[in-house]
Amino acid sequence: MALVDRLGQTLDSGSGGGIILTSVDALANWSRGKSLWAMPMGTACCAMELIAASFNKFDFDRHGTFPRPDPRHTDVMVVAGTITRKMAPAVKRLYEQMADPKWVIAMGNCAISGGIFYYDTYSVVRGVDEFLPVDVYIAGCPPRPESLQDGVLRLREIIATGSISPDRVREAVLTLPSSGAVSFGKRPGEGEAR
Amino acid sequence: MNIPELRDHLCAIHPDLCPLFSIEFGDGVLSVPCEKLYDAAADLRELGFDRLGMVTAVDHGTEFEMVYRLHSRSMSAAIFLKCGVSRDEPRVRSLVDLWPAALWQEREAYDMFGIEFEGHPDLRRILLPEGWEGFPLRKDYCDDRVVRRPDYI
Amino acid sequence: MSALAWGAVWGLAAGLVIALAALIGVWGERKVAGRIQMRIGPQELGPFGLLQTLSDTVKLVLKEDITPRAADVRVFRAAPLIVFAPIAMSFAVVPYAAGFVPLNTSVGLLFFMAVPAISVIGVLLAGWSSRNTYATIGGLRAAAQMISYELSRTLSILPFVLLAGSMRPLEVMDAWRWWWIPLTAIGFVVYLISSIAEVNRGPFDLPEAESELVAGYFADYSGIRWAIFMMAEYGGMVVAALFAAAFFFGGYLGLPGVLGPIALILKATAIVVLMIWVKWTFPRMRPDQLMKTAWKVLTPMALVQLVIVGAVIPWL
Amino acid sequence: MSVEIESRECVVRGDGGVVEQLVVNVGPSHPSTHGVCRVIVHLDGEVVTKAEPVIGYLHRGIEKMAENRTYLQVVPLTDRLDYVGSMYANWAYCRALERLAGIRVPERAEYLRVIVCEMQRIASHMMSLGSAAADSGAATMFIYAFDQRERIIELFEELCGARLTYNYVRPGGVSFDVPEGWVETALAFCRTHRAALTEMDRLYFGNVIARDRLKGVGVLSAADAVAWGASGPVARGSGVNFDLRKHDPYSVYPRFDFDVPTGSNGDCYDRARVRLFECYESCRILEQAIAQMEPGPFRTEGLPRLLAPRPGDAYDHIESARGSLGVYLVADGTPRPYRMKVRSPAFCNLALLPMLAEGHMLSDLVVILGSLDPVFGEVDR
Amino acid sequence: MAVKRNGNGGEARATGVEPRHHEVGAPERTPHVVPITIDVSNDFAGGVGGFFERWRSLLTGLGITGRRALGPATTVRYPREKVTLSPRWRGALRLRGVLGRDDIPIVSGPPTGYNALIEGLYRDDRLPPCVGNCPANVDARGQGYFLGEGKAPEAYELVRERNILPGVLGRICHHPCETACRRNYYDEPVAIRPLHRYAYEEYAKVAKERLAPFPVTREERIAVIGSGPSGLAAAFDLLQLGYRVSCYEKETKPGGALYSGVPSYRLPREVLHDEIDNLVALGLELKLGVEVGTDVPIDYLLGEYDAVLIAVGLQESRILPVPGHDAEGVTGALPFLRDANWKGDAGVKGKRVLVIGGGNVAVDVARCALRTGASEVRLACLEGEEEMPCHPWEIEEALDEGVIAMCSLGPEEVLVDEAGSVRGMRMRECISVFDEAGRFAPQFGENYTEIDVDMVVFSVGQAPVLADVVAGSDISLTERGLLPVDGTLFTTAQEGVFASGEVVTGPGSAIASIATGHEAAISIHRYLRGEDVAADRVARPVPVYAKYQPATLEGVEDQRRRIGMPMARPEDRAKDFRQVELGYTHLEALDEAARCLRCQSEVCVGCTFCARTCPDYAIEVERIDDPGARTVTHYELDLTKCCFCGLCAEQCPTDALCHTGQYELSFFHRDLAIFDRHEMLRPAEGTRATGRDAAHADAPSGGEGR
Repeated sequence: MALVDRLGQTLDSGSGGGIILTSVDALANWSRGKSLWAMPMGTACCAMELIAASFNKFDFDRHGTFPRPDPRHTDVMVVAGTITRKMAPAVKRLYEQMADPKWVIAMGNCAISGGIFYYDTYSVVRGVDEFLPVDVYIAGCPPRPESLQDGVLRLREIIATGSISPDRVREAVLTLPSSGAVSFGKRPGEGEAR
Repeated sequence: MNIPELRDHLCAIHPDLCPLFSIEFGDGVLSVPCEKLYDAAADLRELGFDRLGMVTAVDHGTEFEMVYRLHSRSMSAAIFLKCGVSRDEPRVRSLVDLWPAALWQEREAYDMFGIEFEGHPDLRRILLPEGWEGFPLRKDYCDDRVVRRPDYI
Repeated sequence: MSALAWGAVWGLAAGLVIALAALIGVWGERKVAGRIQMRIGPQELGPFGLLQTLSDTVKLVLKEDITPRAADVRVFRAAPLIVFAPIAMSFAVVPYAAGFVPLNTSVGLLFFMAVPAISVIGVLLAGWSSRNTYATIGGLRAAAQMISYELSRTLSILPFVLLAGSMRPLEVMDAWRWWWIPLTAIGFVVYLISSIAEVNRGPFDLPEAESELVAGYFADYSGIRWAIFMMAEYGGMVVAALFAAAFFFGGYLGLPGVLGPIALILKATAIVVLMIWVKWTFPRMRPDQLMKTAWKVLTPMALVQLVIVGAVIPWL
Repeated sequence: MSVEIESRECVVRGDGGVVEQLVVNVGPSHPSTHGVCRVIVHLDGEVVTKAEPVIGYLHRGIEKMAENRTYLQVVPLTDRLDYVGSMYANWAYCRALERLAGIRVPERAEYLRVIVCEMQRIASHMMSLGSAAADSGAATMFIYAFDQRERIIELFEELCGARLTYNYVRPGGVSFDVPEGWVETALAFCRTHRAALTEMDRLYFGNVIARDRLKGVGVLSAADAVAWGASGPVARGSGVNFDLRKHDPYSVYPRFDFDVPTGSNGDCYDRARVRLFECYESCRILEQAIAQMEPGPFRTEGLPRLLAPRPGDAYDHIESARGSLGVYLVADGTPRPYRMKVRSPAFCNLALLPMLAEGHMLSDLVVILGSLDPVFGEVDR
Repeated sequence: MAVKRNGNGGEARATGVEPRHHEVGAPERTPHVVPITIDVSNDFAGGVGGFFERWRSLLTGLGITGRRALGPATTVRYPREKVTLSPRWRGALRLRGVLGRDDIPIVSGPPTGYNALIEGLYRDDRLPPCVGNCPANVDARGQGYFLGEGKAPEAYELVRERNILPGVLGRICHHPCETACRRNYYDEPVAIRPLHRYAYEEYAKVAKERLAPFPVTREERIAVIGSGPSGLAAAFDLLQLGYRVSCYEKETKPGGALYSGVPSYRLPREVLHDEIDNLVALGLELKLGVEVGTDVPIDYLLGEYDAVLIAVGLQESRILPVPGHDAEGVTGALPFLRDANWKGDAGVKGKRVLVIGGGNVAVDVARCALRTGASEVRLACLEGEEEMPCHPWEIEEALDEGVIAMCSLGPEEVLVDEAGSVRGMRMRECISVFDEAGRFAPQFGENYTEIDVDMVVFSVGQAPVLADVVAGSDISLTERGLLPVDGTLFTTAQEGVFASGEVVTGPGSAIASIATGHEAAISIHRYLRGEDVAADRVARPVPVYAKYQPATLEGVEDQRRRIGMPMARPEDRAKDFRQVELGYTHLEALDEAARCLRCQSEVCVGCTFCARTCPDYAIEVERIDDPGARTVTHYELDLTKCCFCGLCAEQCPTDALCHTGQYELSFFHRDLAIFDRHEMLRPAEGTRATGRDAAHADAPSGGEGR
């Protein structure tokens, strides 16, 4: 990400760079959000729905998302299925092979927490967020393909808060809400003013 | 061939195996002492049990019970072959010479129960990674990483 | 204006054209593949999803450019350009309109045969310098494949040289007659198949065979460098189609003014669609079958074509 | 992508020459390993000299978990064994349990089980054929096959409210009766499915490239198939006429008129095509089963929540899409199984890979692996 | 494609693929199989033909994909359009209601609308099985609710609406409610009947304050002949509707069969009288010792009253016409019981008694015989041990007390001594009782048994005696002495005359008689109001409820178990007519009422069966169990563990837990997927999950196929 990082830094520090940075950010976030190529880390049942999601009935390609088996070419790793202790190093390695910026979707309950394999089993990792930074969790066992598509659309909302300047990465508000829907993409303190 | 016919057939050919034969839950079971396992299996193979369907073990606390499931296509019959193995020194002769199907299945039994198969050409762990400690399907297997379920029914 | 500046302008223009061709090519591929597979394809961005590939490109440009630790850094970084440049150069010898070919050289056809073949070196270097088993195998496969198919492709174009008596593209176009179409039909089949093989597309996509080698020779490339590989692939496909449209189907001939180039582009588009259609219909070949096809089927067929044309020439 | 750095090794050939071999590590995450299988391939040029599968990447300890679940709670676990054909593991488990606990199953439930399992066979074979085709590069064939599978999944969703993990076959019957209009949809599916199968046959199996890719590749002799315990289409592709629906007729299968397709060469082509023809047969069985099914209870009434079969052990098996899938249950009189062992056909079939792949090319390796149709949920359990 | 069949040679079948087949070895033969082989190999031709075939195969492929490309896309344009989910789709779980926030509905209503109420509940799948399986649809769930809250008098009054004698039925009912109780499925049924009794005992303490006569709002007067359960039920309903009701009883004490047929060790007389006194306090006029037909002709009643209900029950026991049946010492069950109940002495002191029959009455006779001093009591019936028609707990108690059961024996001959009295019985072995169609058609074997006894009591059926009742009126009887009655409306051929109870239904249970009384009351009401008796009459639904196998109790906590009924010791109770069952204490009753699962109420009661059944242990439930403040305090679903198997929703007895159609469940944080009680109760809009699917959210599935 060397070039982009340098660009971001230069724009951020230079006078008047802010405006350019904002528009470059907009372009970057637009392109990143709309062409999320998926690394299908399908291990178990959820992989079937992952396949179905890009096939004729659900057609992921409509959203600019399609699976590429090579981690180097992909933006988002969809961890679909149970990750065992034997498998975890491979998953981590594949994640490291992906080029920045990269995101992780934990699809299905096995990937979120071990799901049905949470208790009593000796070989299952209880959630990929033990070793991967997960951005979106999609509950389901397995989730429907639409559910995965919905998750990808949610991921865009996180991507929209990003910036190519290292200092300007906006944090999504990810606290537990007392009621109502989740708020995200809102700067802290912004909501209270009105 | 139904089970009584199978028993008669077996008794006619191998009278020595006859007293070891019993019927449980509609299945023919041949329980042999462990040292005779290989010979009994070879006899059964001669008899027409050409497929080794399953190799597994059960941890009965005091001893392991080896369970082999044999099928015969020509007789349309199936039979359990069982033998008890001591828990301290779980050792049983491998059936790989008779059925290559045992190659992976015995590896699995080794992986899960730690049963040593004598004469197996490649006895390594198969499902668990190399270097795993313990044999998980043993009843006394302990692993700190296991989260126990809540104890209600 | 100095020659260097003129060259730079030409280069930039050519680069833009090729990039545009590649963008539309990728979009077309996704749309056509979508139709074949009973789905829609890109839909969200722009009319009919036309902006989708633009978005993809911007994203790829902004992505991290990974160089594996084990890789031979300089070769690794140079390889995409070595693949792309010859393809871009070959655009220069296509006769686009009456009297217009960017590089009006007397060895145009030879240039078209020879220059794109250089890209095989880039592919080989890319595969080797990645230090990745898949990439190595992919690069080696690519070398074998492209060299084999180069022969049949060259043979399939030779009839035009025979018929026109020249290797200058414009002269060939001037000599072109409609009955060349049936006469060179076998040659077209050979040309089409070898061209597909040249640009490593299905069913000859062994060097990048997704199901075997994950991504083959460019398995370790990411971001912009990988995009250049893809541009080279689609550019190669487009230029092959343009060339076929010009020589096998008469290109711009028969239509006045600007309609001529449009006809050429439409014919080329049809050929590109055919190539995409073929890719999404057939399974991939095995290396030995690939060789067998090249040497045992296509080369003899091209020779038969040559014999036919050679037999016709005395009667002209 | 490879997980571990590749290495080269020198091997002394039989004729005394030394060749440098490339060791390629395929998997555990690779587009053609059908899940998470790792194959360490030793290559001499493009030719595979040794292919060693490394499995267990999806070993989830289901057998151990079953010892800690009540008999009813095990059913959702069996769903996750063979996730391409969840109904089979459901059914095999329930059969073993019913044998152990002496539960009688109403006839309608048996018909419903046959119907869903035959549909599942089609769905599973579609997945298998499609992914095997994709392994050889025919992505479109995968989608056409998957389209058929998707229709079955829609039917299943109508029937049991889930797309993959059905939890449908239960001890003593099934969980739901068919909804209104479902049977008609299923029959209509049978009709369109035959046409789609024929189209797929022409598109893929008629294609010269596919034939060249599949024929003569990974030949398994009938004797080896039996000795290695292969079952299902893998064994039948080698001409071994072994199908539990005929050889150990369970449930209501003896009432149906259907054929067992068997191949003659034992190569990838025959294995794949056996699957294709089994789909025709499944359509036949489906139509007969729907015609014969009579109204009645679909579940044994009055089974308590906690089943506690008497101590003992029982084994029962069914013919799944991958072969004879057996479940061995040991009960000790408590509401939880003492031991559950799943005899997985995919596990036994996969053991053939080193033997089949040797001497073929790397491209063939994925095709052979695809023709064995492993589902790693079931291989690794 | 060709099929080769060995054996019976079916038709060859074409499946659209050109055949190229050859024999594949010898077909393998097995006993079960007709070996059929489809050869699946086909190959290209050799030579030039093969060359063209190869190229053609490529064109075929292009043709197929091209045709598909021109066809329609099968894609669902997802965020804009959505697939129609199956109504059974198992989406995220929700609770419909929860104890502490929502109320348990009480099944209660006026007698005239009660059936429609039940019918409506049944249609909505909201009828609890205990209510549905009770012939009179007593709201046992409401009883459990009130008792659990410590409101015993309310519980009593709720039960009395349909079961006019809760105290009596709380002792003698055969409790079909408990048979159908959902709790059978989990562990043990709720003790509904003992709770009736407990409610009565609590009510008795406050009865004086709560009893007030129903206001008389209507002119018409009604006569009820017979003060048995069905007559009293009809009288109660009619009183409630504002009529004046007179009840005629030929004996000097009311209660009918409850008095003369039920032994007092099961039903203490004071309870019966107390409850009937309560009815009198509500406005019932009792005319004791007046035998209709003898003392008062029925025509007089027809003139005096606006409607007459004949609810006289059965008075006569059948005696099988075997040789020697007229000997001294042979008697029927009813006379025997009447003697035992009225006089306390059935003349069996020191005698050996044989009871023929396997029903509940036979067991009553046997146990009475023990209590009246018989030296040895045997019970002989046709059926085998498993099929005996009496309730298993009855025979069990009888066996405890020393009754000897002899099964699968049919009476052949009564052996008579010279004096003309019984000396024994000759029995014949019975092989099967019912034929294949389930009809009564006993098959006898060739084995005979002789039993030495001094007395034989036949308990093989009863018949009404109506000739006296209807004497001198226009009411006609059938040849067999039965009254022709409409089985659902309880009207007779004579206008203004109705009949109910065992006269109509034949021998049955007390609660079934009560149910007919309620029906008859509706008919009488409609008749008197001049409405069409049959119009819009709701036939009471009789759903088929599962009969559960006994659940295993291993590992089941003590507080989940049914509280055992304290019983008198067998050796004590066999000697006298004191109560065998001793009744619940206050605390026991509270605990037992709390065991009620409030089935089908759509309010989570914290029974924890969802948590117990969840294969992932994703659910946690806690509740406070204080009477009056019983609430589910904690309900937590960890959606990240849930496997959407649907087992929990199927287990839910109240249908409170259900699957919604919600499937878009993306979260930015793992903890957001843990749904607490508040979240579980939230409607689908505004949930934490993304992409709400409102169209299906309020149409939860589940609950089917239980």
